[in-house]
Amino acid sequence: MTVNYATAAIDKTSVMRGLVSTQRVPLGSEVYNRLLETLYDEAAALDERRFDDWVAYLEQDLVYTAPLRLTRNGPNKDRDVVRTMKHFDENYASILMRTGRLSKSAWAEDPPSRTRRFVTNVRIAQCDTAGEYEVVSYLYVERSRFDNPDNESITAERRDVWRRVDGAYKLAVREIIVDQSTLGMSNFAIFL
Amino acid sequence: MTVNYATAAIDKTSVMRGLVSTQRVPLGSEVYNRLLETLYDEAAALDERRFDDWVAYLEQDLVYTAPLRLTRNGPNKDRDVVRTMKHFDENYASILMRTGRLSKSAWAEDPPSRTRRFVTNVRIAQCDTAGEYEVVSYLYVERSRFDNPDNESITAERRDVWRRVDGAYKLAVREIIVDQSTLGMSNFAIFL
Amino acid sequence: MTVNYATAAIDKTSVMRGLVSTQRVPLGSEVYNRLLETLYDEAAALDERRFDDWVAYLEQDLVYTAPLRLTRNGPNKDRDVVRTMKHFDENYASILMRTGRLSKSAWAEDPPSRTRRFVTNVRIAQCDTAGEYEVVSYLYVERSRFDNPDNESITAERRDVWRRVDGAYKLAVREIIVDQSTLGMSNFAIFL
Amino acid sequence: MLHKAGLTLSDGTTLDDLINRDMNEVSLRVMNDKELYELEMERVFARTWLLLGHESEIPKPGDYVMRDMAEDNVIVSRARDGEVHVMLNVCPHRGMKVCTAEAGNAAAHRCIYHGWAFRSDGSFIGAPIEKEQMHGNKHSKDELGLKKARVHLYGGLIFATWSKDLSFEDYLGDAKFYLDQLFCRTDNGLEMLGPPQRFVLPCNWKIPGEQSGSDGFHTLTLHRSLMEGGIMGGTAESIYDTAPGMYGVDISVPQGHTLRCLEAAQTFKMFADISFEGKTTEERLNLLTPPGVTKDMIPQLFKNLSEAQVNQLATIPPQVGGMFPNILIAFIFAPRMDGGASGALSLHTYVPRGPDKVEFINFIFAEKDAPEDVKRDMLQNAIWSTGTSGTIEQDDADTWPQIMRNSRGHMSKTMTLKYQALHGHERPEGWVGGGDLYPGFTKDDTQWAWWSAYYDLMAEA
Amino acid sequence: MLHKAGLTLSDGTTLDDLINRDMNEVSLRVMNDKELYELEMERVFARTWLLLGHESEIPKPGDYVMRDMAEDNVIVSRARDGEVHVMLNVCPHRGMKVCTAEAGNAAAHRCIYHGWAFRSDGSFIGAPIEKEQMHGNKHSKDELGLKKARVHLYGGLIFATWSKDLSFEDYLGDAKFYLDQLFCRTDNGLEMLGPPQRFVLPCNWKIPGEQSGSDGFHTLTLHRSLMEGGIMGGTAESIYDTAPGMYGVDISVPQGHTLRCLEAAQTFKMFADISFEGKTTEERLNLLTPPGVTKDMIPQLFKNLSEAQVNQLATIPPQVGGMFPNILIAFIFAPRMDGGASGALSLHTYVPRGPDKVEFINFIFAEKDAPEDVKRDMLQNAIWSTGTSGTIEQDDADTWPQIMRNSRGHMSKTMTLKYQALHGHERPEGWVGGGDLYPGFTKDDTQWAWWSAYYDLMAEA
Amino acid sequence: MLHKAGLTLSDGTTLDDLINRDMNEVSLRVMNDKELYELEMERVFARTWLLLGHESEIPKPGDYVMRDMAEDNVIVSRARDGEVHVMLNVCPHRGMKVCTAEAGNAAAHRCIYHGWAFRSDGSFIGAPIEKEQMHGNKHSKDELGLKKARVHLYGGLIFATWSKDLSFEDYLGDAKFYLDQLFCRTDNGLEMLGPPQRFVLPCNWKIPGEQSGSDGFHTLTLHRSLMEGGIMGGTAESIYDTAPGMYGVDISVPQGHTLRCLEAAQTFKMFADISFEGKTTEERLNLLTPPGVTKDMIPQLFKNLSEAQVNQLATIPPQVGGMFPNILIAFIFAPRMDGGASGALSLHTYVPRGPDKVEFINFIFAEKDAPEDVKRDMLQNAIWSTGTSGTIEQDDADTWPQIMRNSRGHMSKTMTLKYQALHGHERPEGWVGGGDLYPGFTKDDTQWAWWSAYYDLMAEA
Ligand code: FES
Ligand code: FES
Ligand code: FES
Ligand SMILES: [Fe+3]
Ligand SMILES: [Fe+3]
Ligand SMILES: [Fe+3]
Repeated sequence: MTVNYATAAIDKTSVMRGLVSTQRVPLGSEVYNRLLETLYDEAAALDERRFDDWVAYLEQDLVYTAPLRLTRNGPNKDRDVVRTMKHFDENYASILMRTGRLSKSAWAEDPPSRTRRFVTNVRIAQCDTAGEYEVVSYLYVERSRFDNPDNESITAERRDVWRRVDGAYKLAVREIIVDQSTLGMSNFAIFL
Repeated sequence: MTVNYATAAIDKTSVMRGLVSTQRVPLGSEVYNRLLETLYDEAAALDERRFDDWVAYLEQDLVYTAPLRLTRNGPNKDRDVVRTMKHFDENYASILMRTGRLSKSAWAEDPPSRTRRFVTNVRIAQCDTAGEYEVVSYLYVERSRFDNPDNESITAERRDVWRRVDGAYKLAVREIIVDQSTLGMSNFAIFL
Repeated sequence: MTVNYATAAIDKTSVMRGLVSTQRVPLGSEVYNRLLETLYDEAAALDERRFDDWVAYLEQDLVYTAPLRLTRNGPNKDRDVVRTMKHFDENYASILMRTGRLSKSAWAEDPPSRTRRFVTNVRIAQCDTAGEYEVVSYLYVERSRFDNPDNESITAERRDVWRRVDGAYKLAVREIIVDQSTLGMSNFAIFL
Repeated sequence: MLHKAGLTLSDGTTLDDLINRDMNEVSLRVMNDKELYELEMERVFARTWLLLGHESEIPKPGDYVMRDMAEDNVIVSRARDGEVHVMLNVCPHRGMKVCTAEAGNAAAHRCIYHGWAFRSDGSFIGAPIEKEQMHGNKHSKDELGLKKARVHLYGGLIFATWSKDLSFEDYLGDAKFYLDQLFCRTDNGLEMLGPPQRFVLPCNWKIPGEQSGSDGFHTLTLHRSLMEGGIMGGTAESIYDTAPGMYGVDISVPQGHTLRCLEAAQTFKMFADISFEGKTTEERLNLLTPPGVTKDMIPQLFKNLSEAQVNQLATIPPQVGGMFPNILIAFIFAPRMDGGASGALSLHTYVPRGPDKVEFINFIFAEKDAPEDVKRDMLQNAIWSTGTSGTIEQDDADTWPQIMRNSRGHMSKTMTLKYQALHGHERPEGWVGGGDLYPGFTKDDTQWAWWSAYYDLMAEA
Repeated sequence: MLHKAGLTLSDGTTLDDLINRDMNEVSLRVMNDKELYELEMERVFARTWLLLGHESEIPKPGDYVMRDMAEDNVIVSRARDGEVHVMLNVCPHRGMKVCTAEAGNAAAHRCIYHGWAFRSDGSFIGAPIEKEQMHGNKHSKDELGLKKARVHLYGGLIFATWSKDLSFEDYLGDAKFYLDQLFCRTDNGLEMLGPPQRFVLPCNWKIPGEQSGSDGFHTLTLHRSLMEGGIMGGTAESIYDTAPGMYGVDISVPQGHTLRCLEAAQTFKMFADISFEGKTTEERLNLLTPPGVTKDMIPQLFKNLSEAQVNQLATIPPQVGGMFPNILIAFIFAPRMDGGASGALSLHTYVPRGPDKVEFINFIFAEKDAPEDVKRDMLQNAIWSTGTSGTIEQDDADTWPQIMRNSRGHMSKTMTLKYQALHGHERPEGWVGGGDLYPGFTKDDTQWAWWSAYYDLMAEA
Repeated sequence: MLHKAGLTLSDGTTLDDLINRDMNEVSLRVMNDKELYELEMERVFARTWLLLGHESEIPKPGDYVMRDMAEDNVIVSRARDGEVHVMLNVCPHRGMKVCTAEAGNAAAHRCIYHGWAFRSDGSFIGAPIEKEQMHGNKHSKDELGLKKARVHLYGGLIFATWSKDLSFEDYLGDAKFYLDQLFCRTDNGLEMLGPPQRFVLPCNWKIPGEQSGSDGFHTLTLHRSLMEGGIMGGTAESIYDTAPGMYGVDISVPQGHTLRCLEAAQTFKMFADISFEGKTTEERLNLLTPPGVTKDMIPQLFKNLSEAQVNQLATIPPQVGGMFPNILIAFIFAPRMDGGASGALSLHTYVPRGPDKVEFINFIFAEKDAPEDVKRDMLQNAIWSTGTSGTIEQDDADTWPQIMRNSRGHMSKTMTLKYQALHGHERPEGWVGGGDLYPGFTKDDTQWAWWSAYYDLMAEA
């Protein structure tokens, strides 16, 4: 079968964004607060380039992806998330290889970017599996490189599944839905 | 009478911004949390272009406006909100006509923009009318169109009145105070 | 002795960023909520140019600084915070002179910038001194001047110490860690 | 009288290569050429009259607003003598802006750089420390005032020009007969309801400019939602059959000004069942008052306009159009379902900000004598339809940058804009006004007239 | 046949000043010159064949994707007749984009500005209100279609050109023998796995362009992490001794296409203990199938390729290279530890976006007949190594803009790029394919061939 | 000796059209002209000496900082031999940056693109895989080093130039007598307290440049808050009467360097009641030590300076000024209320970043022998007054871009900057130093001297 993202027929899920589950975890509840705290701590680990700390948040069965966005019009105008192609298509092992690389000769991040990950609009719901939570957050990243006074930046929605594992929360699924069809960022040598 | 926004004399309210009421609703309180949750849900509805869901948040007596900002100096330097002229001057009916248009041939949003509405710095107070809350939020919107790698963006303060209506909160008043005198955004075909 | 920021040897603290204390103040706790509320109120005071209100948040022994960032590579790549040189190096008295200036002929802010300070990712811990709290926040500032449709902006991490003083919180220490080596903002005539 | 030296770009391209007057085609390249742009600043914007605002913005002595004549920043101020002055906001000392606010009131403007001061008529007062004569000894004080532009008020609208000789009458030409019906019809004239909406679009100024030459045809497709909204005759399905608002009389004058006159009665379905046949001018005006005019103001129309002018206003009024080079006129009927006052009065200027940027300035008006509630409705109508959030002009603002994007392509820039559906001048019987007239379906004549005016100015060295 | 008029910039600089063919040096200035860029649009991108996509993207009639030929936006669509057409996305009326989506399916494209409509083959249907003939009377309808480019499909890859005479065969030249082994080896050929990754870099297109001329040497240092990862022979410590992947046969043709053929057996340490000596072609292919090809597809190779081609594919296959002017080929072996299908098939185009910007487009493929799980692995491998987040190409994307930054300096732009480690043509015994061959350590020959092809085109007025 | 070929822009404008030496006027257009900018890179920045930093930044062998000579990125490094070298950060291979950090210590710089390596004196070591000789055979290794600039250390300040012949002495000229008093007065000289503040402003480099030619007059108005702060003589009300800090002796030399010498005793009201009359040099120095100098360091002044120099330093010291083309000197007295060490020592360079951008670099110093607490105060004083957040220079940084904005207007760019309040050379009796002297109220002489130096360089082909 041929993937035909061009026509309306394909990719039923292409419009799916945001929160799916309806069993909402109320903002301000204990679970919500701990998860929000975790998202902040995770962002700090990445912004401070403590990659080992970051990897500690990841589950072994991690699925970490970033689908493409495609500009469409008319009846298909909202079906703009293309999951046949991705900017990231990672699992736990491939993430480890990426962080390992960053500790050696990864010139794309040596010298490192000065990054700032703003996490807002966090919405949480329970998954069908007990102890798993669907966490949707908005992400705005500014990235400063070298002595360039103009930063690169990217905005995205992150659709995560966080899993409660002995007292802490770990990341089992992350889908990063970027907001551009053609990225203004030179590369994704940073994690989102 | 002639509107004379040029001179100091006019527009007594032109300096008014931010929170007015002093009966503060504490951050973390139940009311605060529900309203913040509502603001996040509202942003999601707009970013996901679920306009019917969004309209469901609106009260019939809605007043939805966006005054101009004007660069002034000297003694008038802080009196920079001009309410004699607006970028938006809407009521419930006119909003319905706008959302209705978006479902048909509104080329300005077909193909649609990929938008991301970051809502932060939310501060809440009680209005004199019971069950009404003054909600001030900061809004940062990025907007990506077509295959343009450079987004347009806008920042603003939103001064809302949300009203408690059988268990939920509905928007009765929104004043959008944009932070530019000359907008860098090509149009306001999106809601703020 | 000669300051030699060029070589690896110096400035042991140059990698220090983020939260230091480990006695975490949980997100959602009363202390956390009041401090977050205070940060929002402080941002509003600055964005609305209510400088007297802002000064009221400051302690007499205030230390307010903004170290430089330096692009480094190899083994020193993360040691990029340079505290031998600063963008701000202020105390309570010097801040008062700055706010005093802003009420007179400070052309750099007359006409004033239209600013918006987005405060997110707030993380809090207890300091060793009782009643003092280490508060780390992310700051994104957009600044609009004159009729320029293009804003200037800056991102930074703020590492504060807030002190509980009869019922309220006051700022004792603020270190602003900007994310650029060469600033894209024309000046720091605004407070961060 | 300047001699025709023509125009040749450094790569040898001539004005005739860019604007083919035999084929009525314009090369897309004109939208994206730095060299051509510089020439436009000199030959178009420094030579013609430009709209800057309305005197109701600055009623008191000392009142001023900051505006732009193309990329030249100017102060529009009312001096002690009550006269309106337009002067370059460039300090004769070292080029700083003498005025840093968009609007205000000041007896004098003191430059913040070294303190040179100027009166509200632009004349030089002096530099600090008078005894040191820091303005030097090579110019007398009266040579050191701000550079002044010539000013003309028309219906309260403030026009200015750097031209030394072009009279405003010659600039208006035969368009005056029609424009009077819009700007000069009531005793106290128009009032600007507030400072203009301002926003910047990533396209060359001529993309909105050529459209302002009364492009009526794009309404059917680009503004399709107007029909879908059901305000105008026809529906989404039928618009291509009924083509609402496409029939009327288009007008152009050699100066490049254009107007579309529409029989309001035909335009809006709500009037479809009303016959204007055999009705007097007064009866017609009462049936359908011009936008913003209340019934009790109708006598003012007879007082301020000629019989022929009132008669046209009552029958087939000018509604949209443009004044060369960069003014759009939208004095439109826009009936409201809720019974509020109908119509919107708005003017735009498209101010160049470099070859690839234009500032869209939206001035919104009401008749000064109209009651406050009518003014309030007029404001809401204008904001709803035009400018920043205007449901009509949103679509224009999104379309123009895409044309700009196309003008960058090496092959694309050789493509042409075509104005080949031409009706040709034809005087409807009994028509009083002047200019070239194009009755019937709206076609490309007026836009071509816009390009002809552009050609004439650009061809003059 | 064009005559050689050469090239001289307005400051008197000639092409020979910029490209020194005696010294094999290129002035850094070529990376930052607006005038030169405009000439490139005309002499390079408007004259040669350009890669736009793959027919598997648009299987059904009416399917289309929007792409760019340099800065010219085009619609790549499959018409009713099943043919693929490439047409300029510029409305012949007033220059608006006729198509506003990046992909879709449409029987006709109606311009949203005034409603002119075009068939999926670009031909003009008409303007609204047929009876008013709004397309005018100066052109017949068949003159008003969208501007068409010539199209050629090669292995399903969609190429187009504005050139009237250049045949695709002449464009390929002797590179065909090698490229067939990559694009035309299986019965149903390649399939694009999804829309391309797209991102923009702040550098001139020739910075990635000259690298695409088979710069093998940079792998050792810039892509050092490849070795550190332990996939390739050698380790971080030993790479400068073992120089994994540096030995093979480089190829160039006068058209500027280049390829690097590597003995896979040598490249990856996992094969180090396997000897290919004395094995048959079939045995070799089974030991190390070409990336994306499954064992059961091996018979297809024999069917679709000549014996000489299969033999090379089995022994010393082309793996990376480029097609002039802006295509990079990465059909690479990339063994996986987890036993998944190995290798990645990806093509890039570096599309100019002005003198200082380039769009990096990453097309990712699999063999259409491969099972879904293999396709899935191929996709993951390609994303892991190439494009947006590719651990190899991240480093390229960060390096190129720094070269661009250097090209701005007055002194820096007089520095030169050097291609002075030259091997010279030498035919390995028993080698069948054509072109200039450079066996042994990878040197500068192929990149210089890229510049020679650039020189030839730029020198033609 | 170059012959004067003058300068003519492509539209025929000559240097004399832009800089009117009879009227002492400069066309605002010079601030916004791409062509002129390119010539400045060649005729000004590639010909004169440029300030890059201070040797205290790189005390150890291998220490380096990355700086810019106009738009050319350079490595400033201390080699094994202890010498300071300045070399272009452009790899001779393919133009990549050889060094990617702003500061560090490295025995050798290895380019990350293909691995060419260079010593800390810029000499070429080799390319990876020595046996393959990947640096080619057209240049010997010693021809493949990084492009070197000539270096001169003055008071530890690192200057460099691309000029082959201009000696540093000829560059300084008579300014040396005065500059020694600032840079060479103590035994161990100055120390840079940390890496410079760096920020970019949207204006042409000559807007801060012409101001750096000792524009004293703008202080009264633009820096009005200084008086309001009450540090200087006078108050907000009285400044235009007392004009604090406006009287002294301004100095210029033909090379374009300028200085303002002020009687500190007059400048600050805190000293108003102290008479310097009849006091010895030593007594004066003890009453008011130069900024950053402690009382116990006073003997060092006598040791390092001539009697005439110390005498001036004690009486009417140079405080602010500039060195052509882009250096601002602020060695200012700034008494503190809290008794901390007074004054600030800061130098700026205004580095061009294109016609419409400039990088403001702020170097902050203390006397190396000063105690840590004094250094700490000096740092705070400098940060408080100058650079990023400086309460004085904030206003400059906000003013310059507005002048830039004005330079875009077609009419505005024909306006002129005026330097017509001229005092003319007059030697105060007993004055020892050389140069042109302008005693009394600060006027336009020094800034005109800056433009004259600019004219001289730009006029030389
Ligand atoms: S620039 Fe206006 S006073 Fe000097
Ligand atoms: S531009 Fe396409 S129909 Fe007019
Ligand atoms: S560019 Fe530096 S080694 Fe090739
Ligand atoms: Fe329109
Ligand atoms: Fe590479
Ligand atoms: Fe200053």
